[in-house]
Amino acid sequence: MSFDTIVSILDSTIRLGTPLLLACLAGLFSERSGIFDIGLEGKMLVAAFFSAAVAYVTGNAWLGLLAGIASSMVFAFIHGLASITFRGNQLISGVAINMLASGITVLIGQHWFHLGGITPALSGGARFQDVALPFAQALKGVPYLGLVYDQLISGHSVLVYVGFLCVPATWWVLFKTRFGLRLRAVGENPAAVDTAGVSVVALRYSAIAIAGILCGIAGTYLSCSLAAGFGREMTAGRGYIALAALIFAKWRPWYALGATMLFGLLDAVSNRYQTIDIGMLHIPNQFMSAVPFILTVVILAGFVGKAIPPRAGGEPYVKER
Amino acid sequence: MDRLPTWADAILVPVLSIVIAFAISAIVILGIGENPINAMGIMISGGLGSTYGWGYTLYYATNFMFTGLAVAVAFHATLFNIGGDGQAQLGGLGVAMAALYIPWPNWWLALFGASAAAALFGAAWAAIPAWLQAKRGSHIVITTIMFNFIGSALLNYLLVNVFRPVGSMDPATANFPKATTLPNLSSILGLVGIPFSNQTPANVTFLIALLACLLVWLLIWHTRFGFALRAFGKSEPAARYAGISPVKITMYAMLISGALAGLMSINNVMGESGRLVLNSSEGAGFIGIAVALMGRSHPLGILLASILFGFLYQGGAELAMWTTIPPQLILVIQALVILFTGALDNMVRMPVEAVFHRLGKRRG
Amino acid sequence: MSCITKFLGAGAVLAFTAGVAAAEPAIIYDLGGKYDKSFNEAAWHGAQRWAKESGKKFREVEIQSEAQREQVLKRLAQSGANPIAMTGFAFADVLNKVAPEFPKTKFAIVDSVVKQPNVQSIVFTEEQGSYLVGIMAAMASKTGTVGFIGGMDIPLIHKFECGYAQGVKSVNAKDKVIVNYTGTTPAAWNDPVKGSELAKGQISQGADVIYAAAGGTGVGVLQAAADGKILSIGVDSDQNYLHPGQVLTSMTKRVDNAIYNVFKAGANLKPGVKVMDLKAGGVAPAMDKYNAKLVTPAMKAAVDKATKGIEDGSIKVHDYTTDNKCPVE
Amino acid sequence: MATAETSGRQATAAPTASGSAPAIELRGISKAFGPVQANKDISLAVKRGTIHGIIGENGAGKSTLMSILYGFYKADEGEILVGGQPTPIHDSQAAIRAGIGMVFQHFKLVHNFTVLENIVLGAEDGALLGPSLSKARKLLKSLAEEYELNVDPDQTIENLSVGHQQRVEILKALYRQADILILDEPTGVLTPAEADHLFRILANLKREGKTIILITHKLREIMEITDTVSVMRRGQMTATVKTSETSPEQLAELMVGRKVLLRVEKKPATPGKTVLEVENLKVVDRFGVERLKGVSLNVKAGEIVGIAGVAGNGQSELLEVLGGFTAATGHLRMNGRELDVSGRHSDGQTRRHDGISHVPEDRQHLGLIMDFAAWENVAFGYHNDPAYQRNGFLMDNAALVRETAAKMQRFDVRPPDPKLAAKNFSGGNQQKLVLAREIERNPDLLLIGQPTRGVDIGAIEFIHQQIVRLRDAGKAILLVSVELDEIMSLADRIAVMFDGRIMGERLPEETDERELGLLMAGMKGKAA
Repeated sequence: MSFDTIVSILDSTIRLGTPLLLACLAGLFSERSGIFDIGLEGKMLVAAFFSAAVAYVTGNAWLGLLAGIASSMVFAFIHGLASITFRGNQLISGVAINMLASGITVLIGQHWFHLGGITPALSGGARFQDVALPFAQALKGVPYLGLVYDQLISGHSVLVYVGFLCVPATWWVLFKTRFGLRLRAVGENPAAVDTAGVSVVALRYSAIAIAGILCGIAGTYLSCSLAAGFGREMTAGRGYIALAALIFAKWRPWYALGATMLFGLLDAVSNRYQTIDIGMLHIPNQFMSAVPFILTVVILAGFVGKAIPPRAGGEPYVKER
Repeated sequence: MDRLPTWADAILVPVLSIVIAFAISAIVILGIGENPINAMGIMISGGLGSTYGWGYTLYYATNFMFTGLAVAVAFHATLFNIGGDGQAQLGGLGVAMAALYIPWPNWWLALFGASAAAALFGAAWAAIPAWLQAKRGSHIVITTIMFNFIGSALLNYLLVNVFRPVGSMDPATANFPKATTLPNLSSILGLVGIPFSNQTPANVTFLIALLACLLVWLLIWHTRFGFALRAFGKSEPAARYAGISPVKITMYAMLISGALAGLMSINNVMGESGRLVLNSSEGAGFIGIAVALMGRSHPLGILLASILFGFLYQGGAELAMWTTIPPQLILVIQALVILFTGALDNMVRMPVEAVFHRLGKRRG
Repeated sequence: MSCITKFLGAGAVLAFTAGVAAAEPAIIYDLGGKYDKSFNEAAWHGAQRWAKESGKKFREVEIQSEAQREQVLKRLAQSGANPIAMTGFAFADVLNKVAPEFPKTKFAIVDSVVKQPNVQSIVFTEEQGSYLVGIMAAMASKTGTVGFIGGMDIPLIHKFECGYAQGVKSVNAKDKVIVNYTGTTPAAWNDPVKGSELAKGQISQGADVIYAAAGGTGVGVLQAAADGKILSIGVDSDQNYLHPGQVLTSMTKRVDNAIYNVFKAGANLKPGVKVMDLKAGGVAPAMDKYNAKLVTPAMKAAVDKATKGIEDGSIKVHDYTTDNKCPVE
Repeated sequence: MATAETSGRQATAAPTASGSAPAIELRGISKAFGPVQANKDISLAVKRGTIHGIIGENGAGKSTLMSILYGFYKADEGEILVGGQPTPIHDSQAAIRAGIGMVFQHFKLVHNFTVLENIVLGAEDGALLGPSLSKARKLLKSLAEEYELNVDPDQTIENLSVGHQQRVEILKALYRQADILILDEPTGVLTPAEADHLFRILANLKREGKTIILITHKLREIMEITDTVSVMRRGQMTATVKTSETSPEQLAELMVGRKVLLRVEKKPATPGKTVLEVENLKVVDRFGVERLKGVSLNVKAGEIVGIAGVAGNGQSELLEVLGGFTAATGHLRMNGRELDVSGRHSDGQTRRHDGISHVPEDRQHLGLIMDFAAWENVAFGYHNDPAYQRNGFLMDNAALVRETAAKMQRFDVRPPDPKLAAKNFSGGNQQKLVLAREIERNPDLLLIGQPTRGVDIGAIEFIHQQIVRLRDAGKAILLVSVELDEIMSLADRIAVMFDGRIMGERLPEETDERELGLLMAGMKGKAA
């Protein structure tokens, strides 16, 4: 395998890992606040649709992004209503949200564009163009490093850089700010937060709002950057992979980066090679696509580094009597 | 606190939830520029207006009864089996292997053998998440989700590389031998003189599903195991106090759940397509969640909810065929039903409780 | 109560109208969907053209899953639609089962041969069209490396690949053809993201012309090629307009003509196998205003020459599906 | 803080003067949860710089009252005055602003946060965490010196002992500059040494002018540390008196509403052969803490052995091992036959089969399934009994309902409806349901934990009679109770547990509460 190939696979890894990363961080905020979120997939999907639709109509990718975020937040709010306000089952709510998203996007898409649920192709300003970082051209000639800088680091959509910046930002918010302290606390023991005079409901709503924003960016990235328009079910299980990555990352931001990039790499490699031959071993493509899920089950089984979720996760908070 | 009377809890609240879900669906239909009353008309005439429509409605309902019962059995043990879809697909693998590799002399022996294989494979696919939950405390919701994906990747591999007949481009198994063809509902009803369309895939499995409803009802409310299952579901510490093994209950509940989900494939794989195709379950495992929620995890409720969803599916397919409304409308209705009967239950329940409280006060 | 009767009434009226409209022709699109900009969309265009010319209506259904094929097919047949066309080899199996149940209905299937007395099977000589676009690719390529991205990994698509490779090698035997397939299931027809990733991978390996024979997935390939400032080749429909000046040509497979003819023939549709080859105008490289600047006279001449050769039999393009082998790899 | 100190001990000053107004005053507080009246027209004034006790039985409404004071619940009626000013307390934030701090019975700490993080949580100075943490670290140091409140600020909560966790809770309140500190049953989970330390802390706080409200049901603590005491019964405040002017007997009477039956009517025991023998029983919990450190004990037929001790000293674990749902090491013999104490043959089913019935301490979580009907609860644990089966595999539900109706009659469970869910019965009737199930099985050995916790007086007598009746029928009974009175009056032999060990055995007629108290505190009594 040549150096070029490695760089190109890693380049693909970054592109494919970014939506996972954004969705994973979204899940991280939500679950750190004690709200299980299996609706990442659905939120990404509505965002992918509405961002593409608005970007197509306005010709402006940034307006698309706003629409994507707004629609994802509406779904996040439904989840909040069910799981925070009405103390319903968070998992059931997530399942419903995923179904609702896959149905409503096609329904509205067909109504608006009459293209069977997809949006017209986006071009020009309706898509996020790749950003060339400074000196990318100039450094191109430098052996190895130039290639890495030009191909791997430079030349991605602005949303990719946003995604990567979200990692330190998340870490900082979570561990260095008042909001982060309270957020982590409410996911572990909401009663502690409540008795300390901080509103559990407000904290959890803000957490799922952040999750909505991040899923919105993730969905927008899918339809307005990675692809050029919305396609039915275009998230294709990425929300679930992000969920798997979240467990794999043990609900920590830097680990989330690692996990999502690992899963992105798996995706990139399985795209490139239908089968991988390692000596006598033939690894079929289907196995590669199942690896994130298998790894997550192994982690969950606790044989390798047990993942302990936030203690209050999944339980609606009811005041003790 | 005030409690609702049983009838209100079992009937009024779910019916209200469904009414709300349907009202919102009607608004959605209006929103996409169609007439909900027309749409409803097409659905009713297409789903219930002929024995043909009923045939498909019952065919779908059969699938949902199995997956609904699967979810319900696990629910009674407070286990949320979200992996019904994967278990159903693996069940399909069992059916396919039984039908293809064993030379059955007649359909009912084949049915017997294939049912056993379907249940076994479905249960096996539930066994690992169950064991991980029971022994290692891994969250069963997450593991069953993961197993859905792993299962579909596995089937994808097997259908493409192992079971695809030489020369075929379809990722599907060969057609099952003639001897395994199940009698359809029309020939069964014909025996008792009821004319029924023979163009539908509704088949003898529907009767098995009815039997499954009865057996699950007996199991849950009339056997020792069912008693232990419910006790464990209501309070794990109390169950342990009573000497009920959480590991055993978790395992058995999930095995039964997986077996029921797997049994669904008798209907679609053996009864309908006569071969195993990709994604044979078509999301029926997820509809099982809606069905179980709506039916309050009671077999009778599940039967009714399954027929409702069967009707929605058949009506929706007709709708897609005769109008420009995409069949995804059904997904939306399904999602709303799950949302209102499941996650937003309290939103409906609290006002109802308030009304009953006030009525109770006035009377008292 | 009155509400229910109203519902029932509305339903009854609709059911009635559905019955009246029975003799309409119908088309079922495969999983890629009607608007895949490629294979299914071509079929749709043919149906549209017939509708416009005849002033009549036709019925169309997009299936959503594998398991739906049979119900949709039966339901259309039962409702009296005639003839019923379907796009894609994947219908072969169910059609084999359903066709005998409706002996009075005529069926047409594209891309597969179903031997039933009431079925017309329409197949194309994709290897010939692909050979021609292969010539163009080789002539347009500066790097000597061209790409091929197939949809589902099945013999049918290998037929495209093999014809293309033969065309490329006929220009320059040393040229390299990079080949990727999107997947092994029908999902491979509709995964633009994956198509785009594969294209980017091929670009990084030096490909500067990429031929996408991948249905809806091809949209992503063409997009990635345009983003990467290289040339692409579309398939089935004329896709030159998608990225003007950046799509070298499209290997049009005249599914539209096929469907048009089926609809036009109506209930008199002739059963049997219909081969749409180069001579019959079944396949051809698209030349229009969008790629006029890209097609050099030399290229045009080469294509014309090869076309003649194939038509008169002096050039034999190997059909992969005959022996599942390709002579040039 | 300054005003609190200057006015701290002017207990007799005119109440209208703002400087000497009660630290906190409640006027006509009422609160109902649905049909349950938890608090009814409660008025109370607590002077600055005093320790005020609130005593009452379980369910008397003490915790609800304090939750209202802390803004956890909103009172239906009534008002709260802090320092003489009417202060609406809508939420905990308002309570904190008014200078009220609360230490809950179940600590409200984030288990995987450090002490420091727990302390600043909700009381941060700004959006950034850094400054708050360093400020808290400094303050913590001075508080530790001032009040004997030493805790390592960087230790994670889950690594701290219960006593230390409680100190963190107190520090949390002090960090929020609380002048009024409410402690809800603070000693329930403490070892005697820890409880003593806590009382020293409280005395220090009082000396600094803080006002303390201590909720407890332990008379000894009230007598030991409070200045004044209020008694609550069934949601109402029945009396407020100076501690120095009352006696435990009077308080007990006020608590239960009539003279307490100190002695249960019973004949002397006639112990027979040994039924239960326990030898060197050890239990290590899942955190690796040794809960039972080698317990040996025996119970004979026809006698009641009472286990006395402060909650959390291993009594629960002992019952759990004997009842078959906690694994242990050591030996357990029933009627001379060795039983497994771990593995698959040590579960509740096997124990019942071996003649051991068990009325668990926590009947709402263990003894009953609240959503199950009475008849299901009566079958619960015995559902595998062949007598309840029909046709081989079905349960005979109808027979069970009939049997339950009869049992409910015999045990005077009201309402006598076998189909009513357990949650709809009162505490006493729930307990009778459990007793009906366990006693009517006619076991060789009855394990019974906290038999009268949360049970009304009428039911207490009935329950005690049933226990004695079973003893007189020649059965062995092992009774665990944190109520020393109950042990003294019921048991024929008393074993005292402390820190996972049996400190000693006494005969009730040869000992007194003082000696038992010493044993419970881990000190050897006079006869040891």
